[in-house]
Amino acid sequence: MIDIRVQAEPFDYGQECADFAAAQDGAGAVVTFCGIVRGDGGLEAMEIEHYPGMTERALTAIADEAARRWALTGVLVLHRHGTLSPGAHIMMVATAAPPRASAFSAADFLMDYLKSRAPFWKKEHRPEGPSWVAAKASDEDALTRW
Amino acid sequence: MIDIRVQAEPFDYGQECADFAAAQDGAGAVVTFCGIVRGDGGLEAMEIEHYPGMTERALTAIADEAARRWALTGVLVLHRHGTLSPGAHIMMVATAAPPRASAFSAADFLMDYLKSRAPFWKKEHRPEGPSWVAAKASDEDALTRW
Amino acid sequence: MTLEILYFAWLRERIGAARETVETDAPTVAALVEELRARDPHHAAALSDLSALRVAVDQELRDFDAPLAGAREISFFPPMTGG
Amino acid sequence: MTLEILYFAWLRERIGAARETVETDAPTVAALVEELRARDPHHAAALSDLSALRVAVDQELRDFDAPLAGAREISFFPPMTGG
Repeated sequence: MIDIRVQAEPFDYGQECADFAAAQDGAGAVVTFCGIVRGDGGLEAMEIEHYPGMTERALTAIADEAARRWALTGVLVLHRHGTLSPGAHIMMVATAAPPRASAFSAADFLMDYLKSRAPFWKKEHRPEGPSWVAAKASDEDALTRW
Repeated sequence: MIDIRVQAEPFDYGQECADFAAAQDGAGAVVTFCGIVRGDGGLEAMEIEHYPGMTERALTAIADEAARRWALTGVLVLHRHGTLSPGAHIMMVATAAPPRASAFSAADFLMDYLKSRAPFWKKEHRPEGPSWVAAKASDEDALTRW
Repeated sequence: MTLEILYFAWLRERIGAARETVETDAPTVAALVEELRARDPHHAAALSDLSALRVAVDQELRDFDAPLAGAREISFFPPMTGG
Repeated sequence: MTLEILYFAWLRERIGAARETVETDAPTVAALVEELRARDPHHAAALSDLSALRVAVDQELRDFDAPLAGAREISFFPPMTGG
Protein backbone atom coordinates (compact mmCIF):
# COMPACT_ATOMS: atom_id res chain seq x y z
CA MET A 1 0.00 0.00 0.00
CA ILE A 2 2.99 2.27 0.70
CA ASP A 3 5.57 2.02 -2.04
CA ILE A 4 8.88 3.90 -1.59
CA ARG A 5 11.55 3.78 -4.26
CA VAL A 6 14.90 5.59 -4.42
CA GLN A 7 16.80 4.80 -7.59
CA ALA A 8 19.34 6.03 -10.11
CA GLU A 9 17.42 4.46 -13.02
CA PRO A 10 14.78 6.39 -15.01
CA PHE A 11 11.14 5.53 -14.36
CA ASP A 12 8.16 5.39 -16.71
CA TYR A 13 5.73 7.98 -15.36
CA GLY A 14 2.78 6.83 -17.49
CA GLN A 15 3.28 3.18 -16.60
CA GLU A 16 3.60 4.04 -12.90
CA CYS A 17 0.36 6.07 -13.06
CA ALA A 18 -1.46 3.20 -14.76
CA ASP A 19 -0.14 0.56 -12.35
CA PHE A 20 -0.85 2.70 -9.32
CA ALA A 21 -4.45 3.44 -10.35
CA ALA A 22 -5.07 -0.22 -11.20
CA ALA A 23 -3.84 -1.36 -7.77
CA GLN A 24 -6.28 0.80 -5.79
CA ASP A 25 -9.28 -0.81 -4.18
CA GLY A 26 -12.06 1.47 -3.00
CA ALA A 27 -10.47 4.68 -4.24
CA GLY A 28 -12.55 7.28 -6.08
CA ALA A 29 -9.64 9.62 -6.65
CA VAL A 30 -6.03 9.28 -7.77
CA VAL A 31 -3.61 12.23 -7.81
CA THR A 32 -0.12 12.02 -9.27
CA PHE A 33 2.70 14.52 -9.38
CA CYS A 34 5.80 14.35 -11.56
CA GLY A 35 8.81 16.65 -11.18
CA ILE A 36 10.79 17.41 -14.35
CA VAL A 37 14.28 18.92 -14.68
CA ARG A 38 13.87 22.40 -16.17
CA GLY A 39 16.48 23.57 -18.65
CA ASP A 40 16.15 27.22 -17.60
CA GLY A 41 19.17 29.49 -17.89
CA GLY A 42 21.33 27.05 -19.80
CA LEU A 43 21.17 24.25 -17.22
CA GLU A 44 23.25 21.35 -18.55
CA ALA A 45 22.62 18.77 -15.85
CA MET A 46 21.10 18.31 -12.42
CA GLU A 47 23.02 16.17 -9.97
CA ILE A 48 21.08 14.71 -7.06
CA GLU A 49 22.92 13.49 -3.98
CA HIS A 50 21.14 11.59 -1.25
CA TYR A 51 21.79 9.77 2.03
CA PRO A 52 21.30 6.04 1.43
CA GLY A 53 19.44 4.47 4.30
CA MET A 54 18.11 7.68 5.80
CA THR A 55 16.38 8.60 2.52
CA GLU A 56 14.17 5.50 2.47
CA ARG A 57 13.52 5.90 6.17
CA ALA A 58 12.51 9.55 5.90
CA LEU A 59 10.28 8.93 2.85
CA THR A 60 8.58 6.02 4.59
CA ALA A 61 7.89 8.14 7.68
CA ILE A 62 6.42 10.94 5.52
CA ALA A 63 4.25 8.50 3.52
CA ASP A 64 3.06 6.76 6.72
CA GLU A 65 2.04 10.11 8.15
CA ALA A 66 0.12 11.01 4.97
CA ALA A 67 -1.64 7.63 4.89
CA ARG A 68 -2.63 8.06 8.53
CA ARG A 69 -3.92 11.62 8.16
CA TRP A 70 -6.02 11.05 5.05
CA ALA A 71 -6.97 7.35 5.15
CA LEU A 72 -5.32 6.71 1.78
CA THR A 73 -5.79 3.46 -0.12
CA GLY A 74 -2.25 3.83 -1.54
CA VAL A 75 0.87 6.01 -1.65
CA LEU A 76 3.81 5.90 -4.03
CA VAL A 77 6.94 8.01 -3.62
CA LEU A 78 9.67 7.50 -6.19
CA HIS A 79 12.78 9.71 -6.30
CA ARG A 80 15.85 9.46 -8.51
CA HIS A 81 19.44 10.32 -7.63
CA GLY A 82 22.52 10.76 -9.79
CA THR A 83 22.97 13.01 -12.82
CA LEU A 84 19.87 14.01 -14.79
CA SER A 85 19.48 15.97 -18.02
CA PRO A 86 16.94 18.74 -18.68
CA GLY A 87 13.55 17.20 -19.41
CA ALA A 88 14.26 14.11 -17.28
CA HIS A 89 11.70 13.03 -14.73
CA ILE A 90 13.22 13.54 -11.26
CA MET A 91 10.55 12.08 -9.04
CA MET A 92 6.87 11.35 -8.66
CA VAL A 93 4.30 10.84 -5.98
CA ALA A 94 0.89 9.23 -6.30
CA THR A 95 -1.94 9.11 -3.77
CA ALA A 96 -5.38 7.51 -3.80
CA ALA A 97 -8.35 7.87 -1.48
CA PRO A 98 -12.10 7.52 -1.52
CA PRO A 99 -12.68 11.30 -1.69
CA ARG A 100 -10.91 13.73 -3.98
CA ALA A 101 -9.90 16.26 -1.32
CA SER A 102 -7.91 13.61 0.59
CA ALA A 103 -5.92 12.55 -2.45
CA PHE A 104 -5.09 16.18 -3.35
CA SER A 105 -4.15 17.20 0.20
CA ALA A 106 -2.01 14.12 0.72
CA ALA A 107 -0.07 14.65 -2.53
CA ASP A 108 0.53 18.29 -1.64
CA PHE A 109 1.64 17.32 1.89
CA LEU A 110 4.02 14.65 0.57
CA MET A 111 5.67 17.17 -1.74
CA ASP A 112 6.06 19.79 0.99
CA TYR A 113 7.62 17.33 3.43
CA LEU A 114 9.71 15.52 0.88
CA LYS A 115 11.20 18.84 -0.20
CA SER A 116 12.63 19.80 3.18
CA ARG A 117 12.60 16.62 5.29
CA ALA A 118 14.02 13.98 2.97
CA PRO A 119 17.83 14.00 2.55
CA PHE A 120 18.27 15.01 -1.09
CA TRP A 121 20.50 17.80 -2.35
CA LYS A 122 20.51 19.24 -5.85
CA LYS A 123 23.55 20.57 -7.65
CA GLU A 124 23.08 22.47 -10.89
CA HIS A 125 25.65 22.28 -13.65
CA ARG A 126 25.72 25.35 -15.88
CA PRO A 127 28.21 26.77 -18.38
CA GLU A 128 29.51 29.13 -15.65
CA GLY A 129 30.14 26.24 -13.27
CA PRO A 130 28.34 24.00 -10.77
CA SER A 131 26.39 25.28 -7.76
CA TRP A 132 24.36 23.71 -4.99
CA VAL A 133 20.69 24.69 -4.97
CA ALA A 134 19.90 26.68 -1.84
CA ALA A 135 16.83 25.80 0.19
CA LYS A 136 14.18 28.51 0.25
CA ALA A 137 12.73 29.86 3.48
CA SER A 138 9.33 29.36 1.82
CA ASP A 139 9.96 25.60 1.64
CA GLU A 140 10.33 25.44 5.40
CA ASP A 141 7.38 27.81 5.88
CA ALA A 142 5.20 25.52 3.74
CA LEU A 143 5.31 22.89 6.50
CA THR A 144 3.34 25.14 8.84
CA ARG A 145 0.32 24.59 6.57
CA TRP A 146 -0.10 21.04 7.85
CA MET B 1 -1.97 23.44 -25.16
CA ILE B 2 -5.55 23.17 -23.96
CA ASP B 3 -7.01 19.76 -24.72
CA ILE B 4 -10.70 19.15 -23.94
CA ARG B 5 -12.28 15.76 -24.61
CA VAL B 6 -15.81 14.56 -23.88
CA GLN B 7 -16.31 10.97 -24.91
CA ALA B 8 -18.24 7.76 -24.28
CA GLU B 9 -15.15 5.63 -24.93
CA PRO B 10 -12.79 4.55 -22.13
CA PHE B 11 -9.43 6.29 -21.93
CA ASP B 12 -6.01 4.99 -20.96
CA TYR B 13 -5.03 7.00 -17.88
CA GLY B 14 -1.38 5.91 -17.89
CA GLN B 15 -0.95 6.64 -21.59
CA GLU B 16 -2.61 10.04 -21.20
CA CYS B 17 -0.28 10.88 -18.29
CA ALA B 18 2.76 9.86 -20.33
CA ASP B 19 1.67 11.76 -23.45
CA PHE B 20 0.74 14.85 -21.45
CA ALA B 21 4.08 14.97 -19.58
CA ALA B 22 6.02 14.40 -22.81
CA ALA B 23 4.24 17.28 -24.56
CA GLN B 24 5.16 19.90 -21.96
CA ASP B 25 7.88 22.39 -22.73
CA GLY B 26 9.35 24.36 -19.84
CA ALA B 27 7.28 22.65 -17.17
CA GLY B 28 8.90 21.52 -13.93
CA ALA B 29 5.71 20.06 -12.51
CA VAL B 30 2.90 17.87 -13.81
CA VAL B 31 -0.18 17.06 -11.74
CA THR B 32 -2.84 14.59 -12.85
CA PHE B 33 -6.13 13.58 -11.30
CA CYS B 34 -8.21 10.53 -12.19
CA GLY B 35 -11.76 9.95 -10.95
CA ILE B 36 -12.83 6.32 -10.53
CA VAL B 37 -16.36 4.91 -10.12
CA ARG B 38 -16.62 3.58 -6.55
CA GLY B 39 -18.61 0.42 -6.01
CA ASP B 40 -19.76 1.48 -2.51
CA GLY B 41 -23.10 0.26 -1.26
CA GLY B 42 -23.74 -2.19 -4.04
CA LEU B 43 -23.47 0.31 -6.89
CA GLU B 44 -24.07 -1.58 -10.14
CA ALA B 45 -23.49 1.20 -12.65
CA MET B 46 -22.98 4.92 -12.92
CA GLU B 47 -24.75 6.69 -15.76
CA ILE B 48 -23.42 10.06 -16.82
CA GLU B 49 -25.60 12.44 -18.81
CA HIS B 50 -24.22 15.61 -20.31
CA TYR B 51 -25.21 18.53 -22.51
CA PRO B 52 -23.43 18.13 -25.85
CA GLY B 53 -22.15 21.47 -27.07
CA MET B 54 -22.38 23.26 -23.76
CA THR B 55 -20.12 20.68 -22.06
CA GLU B 56 -17.16 21.34 -24.35
CA ARG B 57 -17.81 25.07 -24.10
CA ALA B 58 -17.95 25.08 -20.29
CA LEU B 59 -14.84 22.90 -19.95
CA THR B 60 -12.92 25.10 -22.36
CA ALA B 61 -13.89 28.22 -20.41
CA ILE B 62 -12.79 26.61 -17.12
CA ALA B 63 -9.49 25.42 -18.63
CA ASP B 64 -8.82 28.83 -20.20
CA GLU B 65 -9.36 30.49 -16.84
CA ALA B 66 -6.97 28.05 -15.13
CA ALA B 67 -4.30 28.55 -17.81
CA ARG B 68 -4.62 32.31 -17.43
CA ARG B 69 -4.45 32.35 -13.63
CA TRP B 70 -1.46 30.02 -13.25
CA ALA B 71 0.51 30.44 -16.50
CA LEU B 72 0.22 26.74 -17.31
CA THR B 73 2.20 25.12 -20.10
CA GLY B 74 -0.67 22.67 -20.68
CA VAL B 75 -4.12 21.57 -19.53
CA LEU B 76 -6.03 18.39 -20.31
CA VAL B 77 -9.64 17.79 -19.27
CA LEU B 78 -11.17 14.49 -20.35
CA HIS B 79 -14.63 13.40 -19.16
CA ARG B 80 -16.65 10.34 -20.12
CA HIS B 81 -20.41 10.07 -20.46
CA GLY B 82 -22.71 7.06 -20.77
CA THR B 83 -22.88 4.02 -18.50
CA LEU B 84 -19.82 3.10 -16.44
CA SER B 85 -19.12 0.13 -14.16
CA PRO B 86 -17.51 0.26 -10.72
CA GLY B 87 -13.75 0.66 -11.08
CA ALA B 88 -14.07 2.47 -14.42
CA HIS B 89 -12.17 5.71 -14.93
CA ILE B 90 -14.73 8.51 -15.21
CA MET B 91 -12.54 11.48 -15.99
CA MET B 92 -9.12 12.98 -15.63
CA VAL B 93 -7.43 16.34 -15.57
CA ALA B 94 -3.76 17.11 -16.07
CA THR B 95 -1.93 20.40 -15.55
CA ALA B 96 1.67 21.45 -16.05
CA ALA B 97 3.53 24.57 -15.02
CA PRO B 98 7.06 25.71 -14.23
CA PRO B 99 6.44 25.70 -10.44
CA ARG B 100 4.80 22.94 -8.45
CA ALA B 101 2.29 25.12 -6.59
CA SER B 102 0.77 26.35 -9.87
CA ALA B 103 0.19 22.85 -11.21
CA PHE B 104 -1.41 21.72 -7.94
CA SER B 105 -3.64 24.77 -7.56
CA ALA B 106 -4.76 24.64 -11.17
CA ALA B 107 -5.73 20.95 -10.96
CA ASP B 108 -7.66 21.55 -7.76
CA PHE B 109 -9.39 24.59 -9.32
CA LEU B 110 -10.32 22.62 -12.45
CA MET B 111 -11.91 19.89 -10.36
CA ASP B 112 -13.89 22.33 -8.21
CA TYR B 113 -15.25 24.19 -11.23
CA LEU B 114 -15.81 21.14 -13.35
CA LYS B 115 -17.87 19.61 -10.54
CA SER B 116 -20.45 22.38 -10.37
CA ARG B 117 -20.06 24.40 -13.55
CA ALA B 118 -19.83 21.80 -16.30
CA PRO B 119 -23.14 20.21 -17.39
CA PHE B 120 -22.74 16.61 -16.23
CA TRP B 121 -25.27 14.69 -14.14
CA LYS B 122 -24.68 11.36 -12.46
CA LYS B 123 -27.31 8.69 -11.96
CA GLU B 124 -26.52 5.75 -9.72
CA HIS B 125 -27.98 2.32 -10.42
CA ARG B 126 -28.34 0.16 -7.31
CA PRO B 127 -30.29 -2.98 -6.46
CA GLU B 128 -33.00 -0.81 -4.88
CA GLY B 129 -33.38 1.27 -8.03
CA PRO B 130 -31.79 4.21 -9.84
CA SER B 131 -31.33 7.67 -8.31
CA TRP B 132 -29.82 10.94 -9.44
CA VAL B 133 -26.83 12.09 -7.42
CA ALA B 134 -27.68 15.29 -5.57
CA ALA B 135 -25.24 18.19 -5.67
CA LYS B 136 -23.71 19.05 -2.30
CA ALA B 137 -23.80 22.55 -0.85
CA SER B 138 -20.07 22.03 -0.17
CA ASP B 139 -19.41 21.69 -3.92
CA GLU B 140 -20.80 25.16 -4.51
CA ASP B 141 -19.03 26.53 -1.42
CA ALA B 142 -15.72 25.19 -2.75
CA LEU B 143 -15.80 27.78 -5.53
CA THR B 144 -15.43 30.61 -3.02
CA ARG B 145 -11.85 29.38 -2.42
CA TRP B 146 -10.75 30.74 -5.77
CA MET C 1 -40.04 34.37 -30.76
CA THR C 2 -39.33 30.66 -31.20
CA LEU C 3 -37.22 28.97 -28.54
CA GLU C 4 -35.78 25.49 -28.25
CA ILE C 5 -36.22 24.30 -24.66
CA LEU C 6 -33.97 21.50 -23.41
CA TYR C 7 -34.29 19.45 -20.23
CA PHE C 8 -31.66 17.29 -18.57
CA ALA C 9 -31.41 14.64 -15.84
CA TRP C 10 -34.46 14.38 -13.58
CA LEU C 11 -36.13 17.37 -15.26
CA ARG C 12 -36.08 15.49 -18.52
CA GLU C 13 -37.56 12.45 -16.82
CA ARG C 14 -40.30 14.35 -14.97
CA ILE C 15 -41.33 16.37 -17.99
CA GLY C 16 -41.13 13.31 -20.20
CA ALA C 17 -39.23 15.04 -23.01
CA ALA C 18 -35.63 16.03 -23.70
CA ARG C 19 -36.64 19.04 -25.80
CA GLU C 20 -39.56 21.02 -27.10
CA THR C 21 -40.06 24.08 -29.29
CA VAL C 22 -42.14 26.93 -27.89
CA GLU C 23 -43.47 30.23 -29.18
CA THR C 24 -43.27 32.88 -26.49
CA ASP C 25 -43.09 36.61 -25.78
CA ALA C 26 -41.69 36.06 -22.28
CA PRO C 27 -39.11 38.78 -21.58
CA THR C 28 -37.08 36.80 -19.06
CA VAL C 29 -36.25 33.24 -18.10
CA ALA C 30 -38.48 33.58 -15.01
CA ALA C 31 -41.44 34.64 -17.18
CA LEU C 32 -40.79 31.69 -19.49
CA VAL C 33 -40.81 29.33 -16.50
CA GLU C 34 -44.24 30.73 -15.54
CA GLU C 35 -45.59 29.97 -19.01
CA LEU C 36 -44.10 26.46 -19.02
CA ARG C 37 -45.55 25.64 -15.61
CA ALA C 38 -49.02 26.40 -16.99
CA ARG C 39 -48.67 23.79 -19.74
CA ASP C 40 -49.46 20.66 -17.71
CA PRO C 41 -48.92 19.07 -14.30
CA HIS C 42 -45.59 17.53 -15.37
CA HIS C 43 -44.12 20.91 -16.23
CA ALA C 44 -45.68 22.45 -13.12
CA ALA C 45 -44.11 19.82 -10.86
CA ALA C 46 -40.71 19.73 -12.54
CA LEU C 47 -40.34 23.52 -12.58
CA SER C 48 -41.95 24.24 -9.20
CA ASP C 49 -38.80 25.04 -7.20
CA LEU C 50 -36.44 27.44 -8.91
CA SER C 51 -33.83 27.01 -6.19
CA ALA C 52 -33.44 23.38 -7.31
CA LEU C 53 -32.90 24.40 -10.93
CA ARG C 54 -30.19 25.86 -13.09
CA VAL C 55 -30.69 27.51 -16.46
CA ALA C 56 -28.47 28.07 -19.49
CA VAL C 57 -29.28 30.59 -22.21
CA ASP C 58 -27.59 29.62 -25.45
CA GLN C 59 -25.33 27.25 -23.50
CA GLU C 60 -24.15 29.79 -20.93
CA LEU C 61 -25.24 29.59 -17.28
CA ARG C 62 -27.54 32.49 -16.40
CA ASP C 63 -29.76 33.74 -13.57
CA PHE C 64 -33.53 33.43 -13.80
CA ASP C 65 -33.90 37.17 -14.36
CA ALA C 66 -31.80 36.94 -17.56
CA PRO C 67 -33.51 38.51 -20.62
CA LEU C 68 -34.53 36.25 -23.50
CA ALA C 69 -34.14 38.79 -26.31
CA GLY C 70 -32.11 37.21 -29.09
CA ALA C 71 -31.93 33.83 -27.37
CA ARG C 72 -32.52 30.57 -29.23
CA GLU C 73 -31.81 27.68 -26.86
CA ILE C 74 -32.92 27.65 -23.22
CA SER C 75 -31.96 24.70 -21.04
CA PHE C 76 -33.17 23.68 -17.62
CA PHE C 77 -31.39 21.17 -15.38
CA PRO C 78 -30.56 20.33 -11.78
CA PRO C 79 -27.30 21.46 -10.15
CA MET C 80 -24.44 19.73 -11.91
CA THR C 81 -22.62 16.70 -10.50
CA GLY C 82 -19.66 16.03 -12.77
CA GLY C 83 -16.12 15.12 -11.84
CA MET D 1 32.81 6.52 22.22
CA THR D 2 33.44 5.91 18.52
CA LEU D 3 31.25 7.77 16.04
CA GLU D 4 30.92 7.59 12.28
CA ILE D 5 30.60 11.14 10.97
CA LEU D 6 29.06 11.66 7.51
CA TYR D 7 29.02 14.81 5.38
CA PHE D 8 26.82 15.57 2.39
CA ALA D 9 26.56 18.10 -0.44
CA TRP D 10 28.73 21.20 0.01
CA LEU D 11 29.82 20.10 3.50
CA ARG D 12 31.34 17.00 1.98
CA GLU D 13 33.12 19.12 -0.63
CA ARG D 14 34.45 21.70 1.84
CA ILE D 15 35.67 19.15 4.36
CA GLY D 16 37.11 17.01 1.58
CA ALA D 17 35.67 13.74 2.90
CA ALA D 18 32.34 11.95 2.84
CA ARG D 19 32.95 10.24 6.19
CA GLU D 20 35.38 9.92 9.06
CA THR D 21 35.54 7.98 12.31
CA VAL D 22 36.13 9.95 15.51
CA GLU D 23 36.74 9.12 19.16
CA THR D 24 34.91 11.60 21.36
CA ASP D 25 33.41 12.19 24.79
CA ALA D 26 31.21 15.06 23.55
CA PRO D 27 27.86 14.89 25.35
CA THR D 28 25.85 16.67 22.62
CA VAL D 29 25.90 17.35 18.88
CA ALA D 30 26.88 20.97 19.58
CA ALA D 31 29.87 19.84 21.66
CA LEU D 32 30.90 17.45 18.86
CA VAL D 33 30.75 20.32 16.36
CA GLU D 34 33.11 22.31 18.62
CA GLU D 35 35.61 19.44 18.59
CA LEU D 36 35.35 18.96 14.83
CA ARG D 37 35.90 22.68 14.19
CA ALA D 38 39.21 22.46 16.05
CA ARG D 39 40.55 19.75 13.71
CA ASP D 40 41.60 21.93 10.78
CA PRO D 41 40.58 25.03 8.81
CA HIS D 42 38.36 22.97 6.45
CA HIS D 43 36.24 21.67 9.31
CA ALA D 44 36.23 25.10 10.95
CA ALA D 45 34.95 26.77 7.76
CA ALA D 46 32.39 24.11 6.84
CA LEU D 47 30.91 23.94 10.34
CA SER D 48 31.13 27.64 11.18
CA ASP D 49 27.45 28.54 10.85
CA LEU D 50 25.09 26.14 12.59
CA SER D 51 22.04 27.92 11.17
CA ALA D 52 23.14 26.77 7.69
CA LEU D 53 23.44 23.14 8.84
CA ARG D 54 21.19 20.24 9.63
CA VAL D 55 22.15 17.20 11.65
CA ALA D 56 20.89 13.61 11.81
CA VAL D 57 21.66 11.26 14.68
CA ASP D 58 21.41 7.65 13.56
CA GLN D 59 19.48 8.80 10.46
CA GLU D 60 16.87 10.87 12.31
CA LEU D 61 16.84 14.68 12.11
CA ARG D 62 17.78 16.21 15.47
CA ASP D 63 18.55 19.58 17.04
CA PHE D 64 22.13 20.55 17.88
CA ASP D 65 21.48 20.12 21.58
CA ALA D 66 20.61 16.43 21.05
CA PRO D 67 22.59 14.05 23.32
CA LEU D 68 25.08 11.65 21.74
CA ALA D 69 24.80 8.85 24.30
CA GLY D 70 24.29 5.57 22.44
CA ALA D 71 24.63 7.18 18.99
CA ARG D 72 26.71 5.60 16.24
CA GLU D 73 26.24 7.66 13.07
CA ILE D 74 26.16 11.47 13.05
CA SER D 75 25.55 13.25 9.74
CA PHE D 76 25.91 16.89 8.83
CA PHE D 77 24.41 18.46 5.72
CA PRO D 78 22.83 21.64 4.35
CA PRO D 79 19.04 22.14 4.33
CA MET D 80 17.53 19.59 1.99
CA THR D 81 16.41 20.39 -1.54
CA GLY D 82 14.61 17.35 -2.90
CA GLY D 83 11.42 17.14 -4.91
